Amino acid sequence: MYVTLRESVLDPQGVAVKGGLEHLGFAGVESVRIGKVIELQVADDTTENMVKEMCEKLLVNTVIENYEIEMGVLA
Amino acid sequence: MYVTLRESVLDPQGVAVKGGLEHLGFAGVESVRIGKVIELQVADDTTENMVKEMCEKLLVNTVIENYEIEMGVLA
Amino acid sequence: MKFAVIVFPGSNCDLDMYHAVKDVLGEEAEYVFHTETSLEGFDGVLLPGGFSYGDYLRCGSIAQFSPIMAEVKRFAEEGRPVLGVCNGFQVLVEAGLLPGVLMRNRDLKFMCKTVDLVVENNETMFTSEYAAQETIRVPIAHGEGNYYCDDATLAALKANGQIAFTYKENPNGSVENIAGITNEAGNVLGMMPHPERAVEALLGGEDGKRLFTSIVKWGARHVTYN
Amino acid sequence: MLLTTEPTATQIRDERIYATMGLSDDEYALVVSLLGREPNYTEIGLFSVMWSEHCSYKNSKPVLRKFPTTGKHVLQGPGEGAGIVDIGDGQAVAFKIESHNHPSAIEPYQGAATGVGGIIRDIFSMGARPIALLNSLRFGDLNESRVKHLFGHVVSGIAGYGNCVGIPTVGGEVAFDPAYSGNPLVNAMCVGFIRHEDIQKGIAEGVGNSVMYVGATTGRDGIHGATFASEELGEDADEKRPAVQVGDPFMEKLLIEACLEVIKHPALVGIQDMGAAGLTSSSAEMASKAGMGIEMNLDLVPQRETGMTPYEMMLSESQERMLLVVKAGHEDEIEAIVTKWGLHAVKVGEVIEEKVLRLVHQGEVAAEVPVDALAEDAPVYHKPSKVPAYYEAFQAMEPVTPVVEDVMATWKDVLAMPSIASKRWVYEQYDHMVQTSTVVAPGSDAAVIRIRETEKSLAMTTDCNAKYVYLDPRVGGAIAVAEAARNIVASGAEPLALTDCLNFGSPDKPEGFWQLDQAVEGMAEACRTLDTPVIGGNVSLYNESNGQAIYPTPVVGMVGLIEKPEHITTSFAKQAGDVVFLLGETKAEFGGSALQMLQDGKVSGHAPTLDLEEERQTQKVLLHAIREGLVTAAHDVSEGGLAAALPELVFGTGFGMDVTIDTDLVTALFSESQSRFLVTVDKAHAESFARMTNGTAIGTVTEAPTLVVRASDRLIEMDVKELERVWEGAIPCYMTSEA
Ligand SMILES: Nc1ncnc2c1ncn2[C@@H]1O[C@H](COP(=O)(O)OP(=O)(O)O)[C@@H](O)[C@H]1O
Ligand SMILES: [Mg+2]
Repeated sequence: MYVTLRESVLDPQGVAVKGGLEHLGFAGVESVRIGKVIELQVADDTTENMVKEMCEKLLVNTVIENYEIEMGVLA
Repeated sequence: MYVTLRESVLDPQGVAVKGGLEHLGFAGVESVRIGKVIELQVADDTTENMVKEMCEKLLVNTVIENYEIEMGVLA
Repeated sequence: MKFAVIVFPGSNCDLDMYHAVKDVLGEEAEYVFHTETSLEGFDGVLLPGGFSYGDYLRCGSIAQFSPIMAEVKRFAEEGRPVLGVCNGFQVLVEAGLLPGVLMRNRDLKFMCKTVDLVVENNETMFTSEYAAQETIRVPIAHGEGNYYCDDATLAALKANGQIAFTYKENPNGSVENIAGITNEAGNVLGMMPHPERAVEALLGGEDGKRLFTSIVKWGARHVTYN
Repeated sequence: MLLTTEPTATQIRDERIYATMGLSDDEYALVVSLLGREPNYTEIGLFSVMWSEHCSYKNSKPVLRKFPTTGKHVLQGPGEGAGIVDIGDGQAVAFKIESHNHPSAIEPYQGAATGVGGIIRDIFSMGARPIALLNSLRFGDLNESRVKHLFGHVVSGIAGYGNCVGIPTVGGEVAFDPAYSGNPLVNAMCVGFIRHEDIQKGIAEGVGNSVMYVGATTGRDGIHGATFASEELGEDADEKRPAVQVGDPFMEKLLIEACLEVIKHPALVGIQDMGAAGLTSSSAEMASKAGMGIEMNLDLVPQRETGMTPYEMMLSESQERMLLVVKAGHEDEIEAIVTKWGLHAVKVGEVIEEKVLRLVHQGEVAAEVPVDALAEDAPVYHKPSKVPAYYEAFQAMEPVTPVVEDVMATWKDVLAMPSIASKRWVYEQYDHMVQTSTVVAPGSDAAVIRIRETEKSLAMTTDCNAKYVYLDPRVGGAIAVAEAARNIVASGAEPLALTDCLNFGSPDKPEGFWQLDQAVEGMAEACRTLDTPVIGGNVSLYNESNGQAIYPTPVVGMVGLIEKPEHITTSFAKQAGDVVFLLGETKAEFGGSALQMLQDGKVSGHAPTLDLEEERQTQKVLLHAIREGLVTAAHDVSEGGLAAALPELVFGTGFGMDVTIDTDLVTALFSESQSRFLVTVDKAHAESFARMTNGTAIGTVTEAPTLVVRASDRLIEMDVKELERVWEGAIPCYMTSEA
């Protein structure tokens, strides 16, 4: 699941990283935003709705964050 | 770009979040690992190699983290 | 007055809060473990600072599901005093008892020092012992105290006098220098600075003491002992 | 990773696999004779970690015997997790310092964080509640971006861990010198408070008693950490390194609370943390101390990864784990306490009569080794020693007084040197107030922590000027102890005892061993004269990179007792009109000085001289004056001489100073002569103070924020605010250019 900061919210970490990259001599970086990847290994019978609920209740703070769920079966 | 902790490295965050989900009554969560998504908007002439260099030099702590780069063109 | 000091796994200012209320103010205080489900018999609730659940994921996010939090919500809805300091503030925000969110400090560093605060609203149950616009010195110690809310919320906070304290010099990037806010009803206060660290001259100042005496005074008028 | 891929006993012998684990041919032969057979892979692994320098002190033991370790206050000397000193009324203080140099060089944030975690466990495993943290740090030249990275991440690692567990980080020191460029030093110290009756030992007594495991699960991290810490950092350090340990301060916080509660339970027999060499050292040492053995079933060890071998489990250095010995039949009571804190206590074995460590894995005995062979019988080496050529050359040098063209500019340059500049950038990242007992926060000479419900408080500091130790290990070693004591005394405390962290290069080089031996000799002399026994410490050798050793850096952590709150003294001027006194004699001593570094970019010549008897006398008199209530501020004169100490007295206070100097100005300002203090005294007491101490009144504290220096041939006036900007701004300025 990918959790990213909403666009209207200032991302101090992203700003600092951008500065760091510039300092290192990487020009051309227009913006940096930092979010989270949360990898859950869940029981087979877990539905996307259940994961959604986990997001809304705990994993994501919807005041500042958006999220996207990607489900797959482990090899 | 996706930055995740190497497998042998302890992820205390993931462990705590797993506990939190259990508290909430979500059984069936077998493991939680938390990583970062870093979204860079870069100039058109930025090559994957340049991004790789940014990762190795600043964005990723290769001692404990792995990373994966995904490049695309903004809509 | 009898205060409950809530102890989450990872709380670490619980002892300081207890000491301030019990030993310095001479009020009653008891630790209430996060697994408890009742606040029966208490007149005020204090959520201390620290790193509940390691502050993993987001600070304060996991603590909101502790069994005691349902009771804290009930307590707050009844209009009784709830004070969250530092991590306590973060828990209140995550639990939806206060609006907004606390993000990482502007320069991404944990910061521990004593700062000047301005009392923006001295008509709350937490601030009545201060003068309006008084400047007080209170320590801060946090890595994620950068208060953020959207414009509509900010307008509401202002309109309702919910901004209790602001920083004289913004240490962390908070919108409008916000250091502490109350809920609309005025009985829930969350603040990043640590008033419980400023209650003894030996440790550098007593400006935080009047926050607690304000609550006690309010309690004397509103709490009925049985 | 699989059992089947493990080398056999024969392969270990023939292919000298033990050598890759850091054991010599002779050591391997000794193992074989102790066992009476060839060891298998797990067994040789146990020996390799237990016989590493880090665990066995095989190279440093003969040297460490020089330290005085007993005294009227000492309740527990070296040998346990931490030493303990009596502070009266049935109360005591436990403290210890430890290094985490190599891990911090590889992964500065986690290396420093886990260093803090480890030293905290040493304290609470004694039964003491941790009340303060300190540290001592060394990095290369702060102009280098790699150094900035290391420094920045080490500081945030210390902060990240200490802040989260809720123990205030109240003091320390940081110095920068190219000598540490490839090998930074990260030493962490923890101080704990304990009542006499709660003192615990790491001991496994009572046949049939249960061995219980509490805390984090075991993973493959840090395997061979102890061995790694005992080797020099080569070019291949990156490949060789064990999986990096990640600290979990939240787990540690729960562990502290659980263990301090368990300790009150009568069923607890012994407790020890799983530090270096993890499960191996904790079990072998506890059994050895009790004259018992331990049998463990490794299948019961909580594991984080699948398919772990006995070798991996025993050598893992996963953090935040404790080993308990519990009276048989009471396991449930212990488990109940631990569960309350969200942890588990798992029975993994038993105390047995036979003095062996027996490890059972999947129904088979995976290893069986006499505990004493592991814990006691490591070889002890008396290394050859040789006076280094550099030392002889330095000793032959004539002392010179440097020429300073522009005193004002040089003065500012000294204040801007990162080793001398304000460390606010560092300590503002540490929560130094949590537990609300910090009376004197970082910034003064020593930190002061009150003991609740008593009149008492504790002063604590870490110190070492390694440049002096390099120039002359014996004198420099003594100075490290004396300087720590000076900081303690200046705070109004009587020094109680010390802990030390001996950071040195390779003892295999005779010149390196000589440094170690001489430094300890000097420290021991100072300890005897100043009555500060050594109650514990840590040795970190092989601090070299690419064959280049660091300066010998024996860091001293000292704790002192302040009897009454009114004796607590800081290094900041309190009121205009106070008389400024200088105690001690100033000679032309510039070897190893800040001025020399500034001008030459390296050190040379003689270390400053130290007369221990005079040191003792000066400290005694100052402490007496403080207790008599004559002193408003006291500050020791250390690195940078008066050029640093004078302005530090007024920085942050808004005051200025007007002083008169009637000797050579350069010497007066920049010499680093020892045994000196700056003291401010209310004018009403100036005469009695002068009589009592033989100090020289050199000036007064002024209302105007100007530093006025009247020398025989000139007048210097400097704006204190401007000096302060230089001093405060230096480190932030280096660090913002990193981001
Ligand atoms: N790494 C550190 N952590 C915490 N405090 C520090 C650190 N380094 C320096 N300090 C604090 O800064 C002040 C000045 O340090 P230092 O110059 O080493 O003092 P001194 O020379 O008196 O020993 C002290 O109060 C010290 O505790
Ligand atoms: Mg000092």
